[in-house]
Amino acid sequence: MLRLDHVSKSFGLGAFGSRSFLAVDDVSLRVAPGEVVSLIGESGSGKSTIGKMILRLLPVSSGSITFQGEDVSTHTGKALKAYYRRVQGVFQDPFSSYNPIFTVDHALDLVRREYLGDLSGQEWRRRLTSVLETVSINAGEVLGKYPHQLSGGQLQRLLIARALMLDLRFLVADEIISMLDASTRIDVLNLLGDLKTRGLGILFITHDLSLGNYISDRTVILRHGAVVEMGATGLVFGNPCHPYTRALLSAVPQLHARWGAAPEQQAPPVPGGSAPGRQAPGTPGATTTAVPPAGLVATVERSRTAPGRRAALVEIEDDHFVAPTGNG
Amino acid sequence: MSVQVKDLKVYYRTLRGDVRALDGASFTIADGEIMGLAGESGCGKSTLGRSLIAIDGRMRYVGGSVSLDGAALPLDDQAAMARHRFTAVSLVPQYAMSAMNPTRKIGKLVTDLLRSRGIAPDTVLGEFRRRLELVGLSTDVLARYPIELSGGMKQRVVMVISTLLDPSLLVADEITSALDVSTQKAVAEAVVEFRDRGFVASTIVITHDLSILVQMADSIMIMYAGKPVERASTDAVVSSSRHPYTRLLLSSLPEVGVRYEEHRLSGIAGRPPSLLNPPPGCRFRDRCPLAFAKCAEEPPFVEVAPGHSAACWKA
Amino acid sequence: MTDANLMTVPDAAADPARRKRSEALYFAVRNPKLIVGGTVLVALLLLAIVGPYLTDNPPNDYVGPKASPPSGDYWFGTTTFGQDVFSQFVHGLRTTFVVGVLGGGIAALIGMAVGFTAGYRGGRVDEFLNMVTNIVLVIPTLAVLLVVSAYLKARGVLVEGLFVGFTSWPWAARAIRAQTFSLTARDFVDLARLSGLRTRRIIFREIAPNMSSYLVMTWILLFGGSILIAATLDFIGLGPTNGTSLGLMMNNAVLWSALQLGMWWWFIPPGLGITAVVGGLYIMNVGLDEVFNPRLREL
Amino acid sequence: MRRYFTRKFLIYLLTFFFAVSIDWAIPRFMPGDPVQSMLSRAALHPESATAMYDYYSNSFGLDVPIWRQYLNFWGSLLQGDLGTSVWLYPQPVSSVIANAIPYTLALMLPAILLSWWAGNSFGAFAARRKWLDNTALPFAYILNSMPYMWLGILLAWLLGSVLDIFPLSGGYGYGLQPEWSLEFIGSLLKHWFLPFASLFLVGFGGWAIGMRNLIIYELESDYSHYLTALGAPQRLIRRYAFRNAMLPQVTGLALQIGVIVAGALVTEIVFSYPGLGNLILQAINNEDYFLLQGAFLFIIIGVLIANFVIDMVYVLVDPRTRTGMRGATS
Repeated sequence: MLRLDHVSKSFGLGAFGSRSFLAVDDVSLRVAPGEVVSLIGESGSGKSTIGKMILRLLPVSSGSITFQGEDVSTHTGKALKAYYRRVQGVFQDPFSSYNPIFTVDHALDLVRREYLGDLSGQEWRRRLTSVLETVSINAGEVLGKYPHQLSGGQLQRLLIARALMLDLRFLVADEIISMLDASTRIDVLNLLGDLKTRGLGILFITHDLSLGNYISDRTVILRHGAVVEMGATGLVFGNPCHPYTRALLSAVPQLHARWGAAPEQQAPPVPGGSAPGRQAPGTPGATTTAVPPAGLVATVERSRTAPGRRAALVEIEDDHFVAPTGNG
Repeated sequence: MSVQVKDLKVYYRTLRGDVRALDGASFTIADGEIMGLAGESGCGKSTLGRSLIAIDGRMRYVGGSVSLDGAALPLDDQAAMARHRFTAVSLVPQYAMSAMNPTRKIGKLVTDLLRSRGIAPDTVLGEFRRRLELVGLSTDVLARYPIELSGGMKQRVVMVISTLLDPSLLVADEITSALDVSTQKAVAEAVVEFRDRGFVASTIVITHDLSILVQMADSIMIMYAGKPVERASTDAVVSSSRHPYTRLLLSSLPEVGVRYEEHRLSGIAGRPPSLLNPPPGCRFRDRCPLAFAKCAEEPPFVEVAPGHSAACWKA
Repeated sequence: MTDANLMTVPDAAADPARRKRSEALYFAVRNPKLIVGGTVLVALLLLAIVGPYLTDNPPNDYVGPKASPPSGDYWFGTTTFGQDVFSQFVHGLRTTFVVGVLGGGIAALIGMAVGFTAGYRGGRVDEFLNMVTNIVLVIPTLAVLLVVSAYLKARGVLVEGLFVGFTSWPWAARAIRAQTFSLTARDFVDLARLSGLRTRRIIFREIAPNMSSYLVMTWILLFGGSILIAATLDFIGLGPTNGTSLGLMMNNAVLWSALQLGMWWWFIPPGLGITAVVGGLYIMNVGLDEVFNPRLREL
Repeated sequence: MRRYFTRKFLIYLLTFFFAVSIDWAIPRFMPGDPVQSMLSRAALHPESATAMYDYYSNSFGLDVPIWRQYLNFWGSLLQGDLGTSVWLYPQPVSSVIANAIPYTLALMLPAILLSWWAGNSFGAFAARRKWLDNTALPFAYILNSMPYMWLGILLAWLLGSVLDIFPLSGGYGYGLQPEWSLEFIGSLLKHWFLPFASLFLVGFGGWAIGMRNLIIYELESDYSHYLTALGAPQRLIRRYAFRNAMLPQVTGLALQIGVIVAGALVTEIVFSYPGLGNLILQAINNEDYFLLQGAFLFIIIGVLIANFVIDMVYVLVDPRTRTGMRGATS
């Protein structure tokens, strides 16, 4: 249903874009209806940039994004609006996703005015009630409130409800639970799982491997803007082949196992904390990928031998692709 | 018994009255112990951490005591408290990314700081360099501005600065939550290493991430709505917790290997009560599956097994 | 994620809108700066409106004895030529308000247009507008004003207000750009785009209302600034050619040696009037800043 | 870093070009004919007036097509030739201005720099000190709201006219000739003081207020909190806050320079101080547009140089621009 073919994104830097920085490097992936694909990467890996390109919040530098057979990477005006009827996004920070001066109803009202103006008040309310039920929201507790009066979990659910008011086919969920409390995040995650059974395609962007593992059918591991490993979630997590994937997995904190005790311990050669330009997922810089920090640029440019001319992924077993080592 | 906290209460002043962010916490931390402090947003864990360092104008010290190696900390006298900071109690703040003056080189910053505390910089700078190398940083960072360092690097520099004078108590507030997994690991391991090498005596690690605590903490204290609800060794908390809140919290965490299709986890319904005017009795009552009539009375925080305390009638 | 949200999050009981508004109001009515500044301003505004009706003397006519100090007949005395200083003062005060509102208003409009566009669009548009802003900022506006105002032999208050407005917007544009830039990075702007909203709507309905207090404060500063610039122009003889203004009064006072003659009633009122209006505005602005900006509040 | 310089340089170049073009337009597009008005004052015979007209038009370079005039203007400008004054004919504009410049600079430079330094120091000291905040800062607000010329008038009236401590007008005493004598220098200083003081005071108020607010923000910043958490004394925290708050104040100086210059010009007028401001007033009154043009050219160049210097200083004092992480003010 949604395909990315050789999508790249470069940002202009320097005076009048004299230099450029490759944030996403020749990424191809597809998401089928009723499938959750998780896009996992650390900050600066380009995962949010991919999400923004799919949502057309950022233009694509090269490559194409196809949704239900039509190339949407150049849509504007009416066509873009029609695209948004079917494809929507939810972002990391629930408090920043709402305009703080309006009640949360404003987010729904926008959708109504732009897309559902012909619905009568009664129809609208009927639809709203059923959608709110889907996302397990008690209308009375939430509607009419200001964002700061609600919990992050409620706000994220409401945003999903907002998307569901449209004829949603595909959802980009960009770190949607990383700012939520442990006690509520799993419920929002489960909600995504429920949506997929209704035939929705979901791109679940996260830096948290255990969350990606929990919810997704297929997994894409991203590093420095390029795919290092992808395939069925069970295969990627059960039989990680790329050293980067292994290193990531070994660094994931587990509840019932300590790092030292983990068998994968012999492979911790991740450049540790010294990877420069790394930014906190919560800081504004990480979500506004507009201008990447300069430190990042330097290393990324160094680490890339020939941008855009990277060797193809190797299929090592059915539905399990790995980038040749030394490539990322 | 290195750190002893007794019935500590610190409220926030707001227009509508005091928010009882920390409403009576009592616990002890042994020398060389790393205690993890976890809970949802607004449970009071950061307030607890902050009040051990500096109670600012928005906070109000209400009661309770903290003693460090047997001597009481003057929590309500900020001037007197300043003498204990850095040397006896120290902080690795959650804002480590912006904790250093952006217009001062790191070396200069440390020298200024030491001088201002009446410590000749030469006596500790050698140790400072050694510790930087210990956490994998080159001593070049001394000649750099904070903006030239990555997030993980800044986090570690701040850690080294904060522990430079070998404090008896270190409060590490959400030091890993802003970092990527691999950086997270490096920082967490550094905390343990600092303890092992005796740079810090007792450590409090505040985080909302229980699984990172499992990696580094000797014991864990869980807080809920301004009060501690359970305190035990890390293993005991993870494998044999007594408080229903802890159990629900643990069961809501997905781990690598747990899949939605095979094993559906669930969260805790409801929200914590408002701390502006908290209801009497057990504060978890409304969300607790085990609640019964007695929960209208406040359960005491008592030892339910050796080294294991909980505040629940059914514990 | 931390206790920082604590004061706002766990309270479902209080009425939403009322609480936020009442908080601003609570601090507003308790803010001495806001009250003092506002009172001074309102009093002068009233004087500017009512004043001209309190006197029958046209401001520029030679109506009374020459150079007489304040008296029952001529409250603020008369000029060397026997003009009524009080009449000049209240009419000048009117001019001052008109120039301030107009100049401040136009500067605010241009500043907003440039600032919003540059901040929201970013990229090349931003770079271009930035360059224009920097150029206007550095060009000594006096030179431009001189050319233009001398070009029009007959100049009125309106024209002066326009000129002042057209040259004093750059700093406001910069400030608004920075604010817009930070708001544009917020997710609700992206969500508005995903809701199919057009750029203009996003700017005016989503972004601008969020910085309304900031815009009001910017306008107040531009208001005060315009008054001062206009006074400067008046003083070197580039002000309105018809009518009177406080700057012109000072100009005449200096020109006709009021200083040497000790005619303090001629030059004290106009300067005091300007200082009071601008001072009232500035102090009010600080008050507003403290109301909207919790960090500046005294605890 | 290089990007910062390239961009700045480009902007200054463009600004210079625009400003000079506007400046060129002053005599050309002014209502009235400067040559005519000069001749009319000389009251000549009609026929000799025509001859004179042609002569002067030629000598002012007004008898060629407008685009030629524009190019000629740039040409002579680059040679330092600013034409001839109409008011003080036949003195060259450049020498008339050269006589006035030292006075203006002597007034403006110390006033700008000292008020900036003193205002910032005071503002930093007053921030978060309640008694000062409530007593001194209101005065700062009032000072900052005063029109430059009015403060000048007030000072002149009180200290000059009423108390008779300082002279009311001029650059030096009547009957003195410019020379290097103690008497002359003393007179210079006496005449200099009041205009300087009025410029200084208005600026002082503005900087003090700005600094006070900036310091409050800095004291609330994370690095200040961290220093507090490490038990650093207020002294160090305030010192850091002051250093960081100075950076926006440097930029603020650049933003303000145009306003300050205009203020200095009107202050000169109040005190009949023989600087550029008075020259401009005379030029306007005598319709001497070439003199006006020349005076403005100097102001334009002065403001541009000042801005450029401030930009460079900013690069020196803010490490963030040097490391190239931010475009800073550009």
